[in-house]
Amino acid sequence: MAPNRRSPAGLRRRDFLAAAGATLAAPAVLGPGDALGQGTPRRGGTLNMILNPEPPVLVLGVNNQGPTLAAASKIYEGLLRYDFQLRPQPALAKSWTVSPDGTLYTFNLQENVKWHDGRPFTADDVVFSIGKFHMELSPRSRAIFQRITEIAAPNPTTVTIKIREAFEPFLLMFDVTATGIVPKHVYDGTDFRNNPANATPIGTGPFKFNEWRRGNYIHLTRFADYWKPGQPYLDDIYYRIIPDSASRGLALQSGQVQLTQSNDIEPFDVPRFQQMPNLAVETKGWEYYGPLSWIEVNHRVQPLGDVRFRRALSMAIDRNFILNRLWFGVGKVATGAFSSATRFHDPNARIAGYNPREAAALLDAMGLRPDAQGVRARLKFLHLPYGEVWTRLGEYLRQAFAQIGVQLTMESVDAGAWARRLAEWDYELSINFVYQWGDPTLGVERTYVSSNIQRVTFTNTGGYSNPQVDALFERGRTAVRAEDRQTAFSELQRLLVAEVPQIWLMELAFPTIYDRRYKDVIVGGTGVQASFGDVYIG
Amino acid sequence: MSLLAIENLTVALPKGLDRPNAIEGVSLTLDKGEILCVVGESGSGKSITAASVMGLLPPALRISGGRIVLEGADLLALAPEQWRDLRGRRLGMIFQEPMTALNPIMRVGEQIEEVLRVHGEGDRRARAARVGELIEAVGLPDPAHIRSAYPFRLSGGQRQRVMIAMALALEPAVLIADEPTTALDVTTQMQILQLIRSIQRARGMGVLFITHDFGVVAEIADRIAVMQHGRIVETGRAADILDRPQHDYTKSLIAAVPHLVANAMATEGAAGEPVFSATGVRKSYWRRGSWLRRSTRVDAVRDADFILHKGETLGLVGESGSGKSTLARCAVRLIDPEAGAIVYRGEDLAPLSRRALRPYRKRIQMIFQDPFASLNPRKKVGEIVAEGPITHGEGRAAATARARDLLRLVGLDPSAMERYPHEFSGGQRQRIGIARALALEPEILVADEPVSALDVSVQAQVLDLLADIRRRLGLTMLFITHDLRVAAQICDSVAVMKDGAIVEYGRTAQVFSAPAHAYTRALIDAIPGKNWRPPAPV
Amino acid sequence: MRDFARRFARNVGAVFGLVLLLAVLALALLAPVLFPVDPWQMAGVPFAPPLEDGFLLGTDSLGRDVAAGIAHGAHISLLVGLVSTVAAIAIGVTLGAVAGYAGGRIDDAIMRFTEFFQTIPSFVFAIVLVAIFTPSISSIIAAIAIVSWPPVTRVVRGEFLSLRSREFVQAAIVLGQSTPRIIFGQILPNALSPIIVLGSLMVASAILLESALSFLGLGDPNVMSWGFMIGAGRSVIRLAWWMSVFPGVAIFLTVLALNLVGEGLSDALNPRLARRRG
Amino acid sequence: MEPAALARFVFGRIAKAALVVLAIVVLNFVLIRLAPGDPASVIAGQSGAADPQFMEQLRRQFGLDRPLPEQLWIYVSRIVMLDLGVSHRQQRAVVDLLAERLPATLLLTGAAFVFAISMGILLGTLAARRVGTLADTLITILALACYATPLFWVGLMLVLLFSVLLDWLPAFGMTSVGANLTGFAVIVDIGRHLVLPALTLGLFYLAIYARLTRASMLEVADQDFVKTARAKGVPEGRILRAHVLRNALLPVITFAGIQAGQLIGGSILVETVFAWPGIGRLAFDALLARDYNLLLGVFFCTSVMVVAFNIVTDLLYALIDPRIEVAS
Repeated sequence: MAPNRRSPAGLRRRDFLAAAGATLAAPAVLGPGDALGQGTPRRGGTLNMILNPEPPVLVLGVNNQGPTLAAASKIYEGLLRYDFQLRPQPALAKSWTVSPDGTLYTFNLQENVKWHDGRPFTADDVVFSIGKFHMELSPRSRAIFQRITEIAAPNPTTVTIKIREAFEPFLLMFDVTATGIVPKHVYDGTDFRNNPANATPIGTGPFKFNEWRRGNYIHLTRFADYWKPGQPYLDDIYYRIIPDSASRGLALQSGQVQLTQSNDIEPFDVPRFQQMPNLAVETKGWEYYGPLSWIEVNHRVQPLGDVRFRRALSMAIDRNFILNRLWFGVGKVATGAFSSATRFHDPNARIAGYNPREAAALLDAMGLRPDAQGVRARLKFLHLPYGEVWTRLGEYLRQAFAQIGVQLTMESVDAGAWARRLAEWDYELSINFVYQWGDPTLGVERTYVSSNIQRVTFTNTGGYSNPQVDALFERGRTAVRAEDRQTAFSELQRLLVAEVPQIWLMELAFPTIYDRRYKDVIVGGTGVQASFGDVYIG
Repeated sequence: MSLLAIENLTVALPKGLDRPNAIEGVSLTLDKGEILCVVGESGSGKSITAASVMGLLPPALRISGGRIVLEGADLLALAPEQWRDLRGRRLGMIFQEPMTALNPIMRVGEQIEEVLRVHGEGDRRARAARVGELIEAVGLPDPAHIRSAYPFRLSGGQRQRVMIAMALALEPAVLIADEPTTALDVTTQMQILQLIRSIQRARGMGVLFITHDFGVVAEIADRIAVMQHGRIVETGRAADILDRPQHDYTKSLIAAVPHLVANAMATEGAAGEPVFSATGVRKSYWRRGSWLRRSTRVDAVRDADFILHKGETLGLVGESGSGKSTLARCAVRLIDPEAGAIVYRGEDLAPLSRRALRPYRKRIQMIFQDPFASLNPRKKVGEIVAEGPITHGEGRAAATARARDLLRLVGLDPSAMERYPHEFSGGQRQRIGIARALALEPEILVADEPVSALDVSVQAQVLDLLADIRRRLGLTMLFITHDLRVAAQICDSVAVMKDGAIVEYGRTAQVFSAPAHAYTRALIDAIPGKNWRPPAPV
Repeated sequence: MRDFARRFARNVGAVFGLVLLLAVLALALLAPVLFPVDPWQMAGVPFAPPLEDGFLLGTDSLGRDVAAGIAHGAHISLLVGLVSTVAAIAIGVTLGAVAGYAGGRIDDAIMRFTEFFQTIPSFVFAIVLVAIFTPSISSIIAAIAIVSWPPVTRVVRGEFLSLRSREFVQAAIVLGQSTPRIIFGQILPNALSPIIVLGSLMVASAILLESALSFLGLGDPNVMSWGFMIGAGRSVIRLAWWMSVFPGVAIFLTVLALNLVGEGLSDALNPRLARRRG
Repeated sequence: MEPAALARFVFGRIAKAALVVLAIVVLNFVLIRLAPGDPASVIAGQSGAADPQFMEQLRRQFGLDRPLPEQLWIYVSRIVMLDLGVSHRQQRAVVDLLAERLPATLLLTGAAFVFAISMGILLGTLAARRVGTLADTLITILALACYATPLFWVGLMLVLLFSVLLDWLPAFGMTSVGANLTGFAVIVDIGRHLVLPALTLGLFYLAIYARLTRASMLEVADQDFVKTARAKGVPEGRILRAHVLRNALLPVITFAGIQAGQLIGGSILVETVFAWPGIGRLAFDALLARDYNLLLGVFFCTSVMVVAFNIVTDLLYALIDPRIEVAS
């Protein structure tokens, strides 16, 4: 399933903040000092950050785009959060156990947790959120949670979940961004999408919703009855809506906002901010998402179905140029189908490097000779309409491919048309980038297995089909033990770098830039999409 | 001492024009209680003289010599502000074009009151009372209504009365009237002339009256100054100049004035067979209403009948809006009549389509009023004249050769063929228009006010030309004019139109000597200077 | 004609504009010679300031030559401006001529139609059209033409309405000329001056419109245009001012030139007005 | 104009305007439906995951599964009740969204318009009075320059100068967030944010109005009734005010009325550059998100604004120019 990709929101560019997540994991049990903090947390202060584009609504599940998550992760909480190695940490769940056969999960919940409206939080809320709310609203949750055979609340602080068969990555589904817990008393029995309460979200998180001036800002205030003693430290969080990237850079520079994330700041501006002594530029905090970008190849279009051609294209690309000139060194060159942050990534499986001469030789070998204009093949390239840097990337690729005699004609579309054309397989080449959700079964498999060739975005829209690949993903998915999964996935990665089913480009990293006076901002694998309960001004 | 003395006045023209000065060495005196008429053709400098006295010369013109003495003070030595104060107070002026001389968006009362206000006369109440008096004094009906009306509500004659009221508001010593009746119908003209005369008598003003019309001069002048090419060629008492002109130019001007003696040829012309007739012609317009207000129907022509006999000239006379032009245009089917028959040699043309009409176009041709608008400025004269025959299928060479002959016939040099209309004077253009009409060798000529835009001497030449051609080619003519003098001179019969209907129709001599209809009588009575018999040319 | 040239030449601004316009035209035509390398080619170091590394106007964020982009962009800007104007004038003249000559109900219907198009905010409308047809040179030209024709229709209709009742047209009717011949032979040549003047100004606005569309990301991704360059440069304006300043100056000068020429034409074709302008 | 005539006039204009607006709504509905992409696929894309069931749900929810004419009919009949539907993407009533954004746009365009028309008339008058002098030349050049410069570029240059280099004025947004200002300070704050966007949007129109005023003044100054006023001894200052200017402004007003729609179009660019939270920006975002209801709502709203503005202009014109009643 797919989860994610960017957020296409229909908007352009930086939307993807999407998933970002949880920085300091929820206010959970860890004290701030546990993670990175070096000083003593102090109460008070305001954090201004940017939200772009403006989210439609702040209720998780009703909308799961990046901007929604960035703000809602302060209002709601999940059962768990993840550290940089994607190991589960306590949040609303104080502790948990998994039965030896891997099919029964038991969560023990925190006590004395209150909703923002003063009602007590109980295990019933969790059962409702997982069993009904997210099952209905979220395709991503639905795909995983349909493995649940029984979910129950034996007492107000315990939840038990039984699944059909062992599923090792199951515990990666309980972060606030994946399965935020919502109040049963507000939603049960209503039309979730159109519930009037969606305008004033109620969660258990450290900050509660106060005011939303559309097109202007969203204001969250400290929740005084938060269950974790002393937290949160900040009094207010303001999310400023600033659609123009230059304006966002100015806002950060002038100190009007103290934190930017995701695509708020254009890559070319990052070096400038790196040089400002009062700002910290952090690229950690995306491990859970592991966004990987690639050239989306439609295998139905010749000669793209030919592995030699795909390899040639791949070798025509100077990924270091892309990294350094387009992303200004922020991020990493992709090595294969798995992001290096994703579990079971195998550093030994690597795609071939930049070598245009060999690329041309491959094409010669295929019999694709340059014509009078020096062109061997003509292909259409659908721009990814999410921002300038992607446009620049398209322009670079056109020049890079021109070197080996492959001529690209650019097609510029809006986000809606892009999504539709991908879903309808109506493209030749495009750019895509997809979140991996920390686990190949959750975030990688969907792009390559033949059972997921669907007319829906973010499935295997390219139409790549290889029984060997299908089998290896199957093995990785069903193995109970992590070591067994590693074996299957290592073999798989070696196979994929030879096949080049998609032409991987970059492991994206989105810099979180913030004022150094703010401490404990990024404390886990979900980055800024965390509760911020332990952020303080030092 | 004279009230106003112009001494040796010279006004320089901008460099590069055909003569250095607009007026040169002009000397005039105006005494209290007299009307001095300055007569001349267009370009003679009479209006420049008037504007000089008012200090209202166009910016490009400059007084380069002489003096203007008003009541002992040299105007040219005054500061602009002092001269301004004299305007309106000691010097009043009225203009030719009453339709544009009033501010369209200011109430009439305010415009009159403004004269008083800017010269600091009285308080508001006193001024309001004075405005009422003035409106009454110039013979406008319903003063309360008029003062709050906007100019567009008033007829031309009424507007000219408003102008007079304004000019008289402060009882100036000198009134300058620049062609004040030229744009008016004859009956209105007579009323305005009488008004000026009576006010002038009552208040003992000196009036400087600019006109080109010897009829008007005969009607109103005490003394006369004749101007030609920027100089005064003759001055003297009215009776002396009118009856015993000394200067050749004055003589030629007076000789060109049509005599009010019915056409000598009138009796013979009637003999021919009827070739063209109109019966029961009707045409109306819808005046568009505003929102929710009904449109109103205006009858332009009502049941008009006339018959043209071979070789006859029929005059259609009447004031503006009487429908004479509409009737003429119906006759040539420029306008489609609603009812009635237009019969040419037994064929009713009224129901014919434009295509079916084409053969008859050659037989019936038209001459237009405005020599500037009636020739296509983008075509050479040769083309314009040859166009008709070419349209009707004649070869280009033959048509061009004929055009050359025709130009010679109307008194133009054949070199005119290669020139554009704007290179010709008004009279020459009218000759071109005549040549164009003759090129098709028509039997019937409809002439719509062919001489009313021309200076009197040119007018005489064109009328002579028409008479000559008519005689030589045996043309039958429908001649539309508002000028009874012209009608008397050229027409065998006249039809008098009023409000769309022909109210009187008969032999010219009879209509003029014994008008049957009251309206005809009023028209004849209104002919300016009708009691003056210009001396026969020696 | 000689008169016209003399009057035009007397207008300093117009001559300046004409020279400028010819320079832009020359730049557009000579672009392949002056800058034989593809303007998309990443020829140098990114963000090289003007005059550095042999780049007259610097390079952009990918190391592409700004000067080359401007030279090649001149071609597109002029092309879009001219073609869309010609198309708009074709629509406008046709509708305006029919409305003005026919009068009555046809006139009413056409003018209602025109007013309707004038009521729609034209820039918003252009955006919708380009987005719907997906951005490409032809959809941009079509969109600009579609939002630009109403003023032409109004002007042409006005001219036809007044010329139709002029006596020389009536004379042509009386001579028996056919309607098409009267429209094209008699009236249209006399209505050309305002159309020419309007056309020169429309080219200017079309160039501005194209740049605005590109600025919003609705340009044709396959061609280098000035609007695209500013759009690409705006977010780095503090880092590389030359990227947006120079294309902006190019647009400014071209539009200015067209306006000056337009005014010069207007003055030269309407001497009466010219005098008034002092 | 008497009250009855005035009422008739206004009523007639409104009736006509309603038809125009309706036609615009239909046109836009049809046009936008021609566009590729539907909201369901966009939302599916945004949420990062989708399956056919999810898409189907969305389409049904938005009524996209019905025949097009039926969708149009439902939409139009709702609009008559001023129900503009629900924004797919924002999941809120379009009317509410518009109502939130409209004041910002009205403030921006209103400020720009007032600035443009007052300064434009002032400069145009000045130039016309001093025709041929240095002042005239300077104003003419300035107007021409403003006229020839792309709006968004001016915006960028102003930001560069006043925000980045001089740091005098805020570069974006409408208010300083988190400043907790009250009372008069709020107005000052908004005012400071308003300066640059209003200036940017206004300069172009200032140029137009200045040129128009100048030309119109020169034309009117040549007319007979001005000569009449001189002949009456009216001082030049009063001639200018009472006679020339009043008449010269008529075409300026007409043109300003026609231009209202362009102003709103221009505000899309300006709102983008300055992050001004108005409907121009809303429209652009809605378009890219294929948020049909919202986009149609914005169109409806802008059309109503333009038409309303035209009515006001006509009315104003009718009040100033007494001839209008007859002409109509």
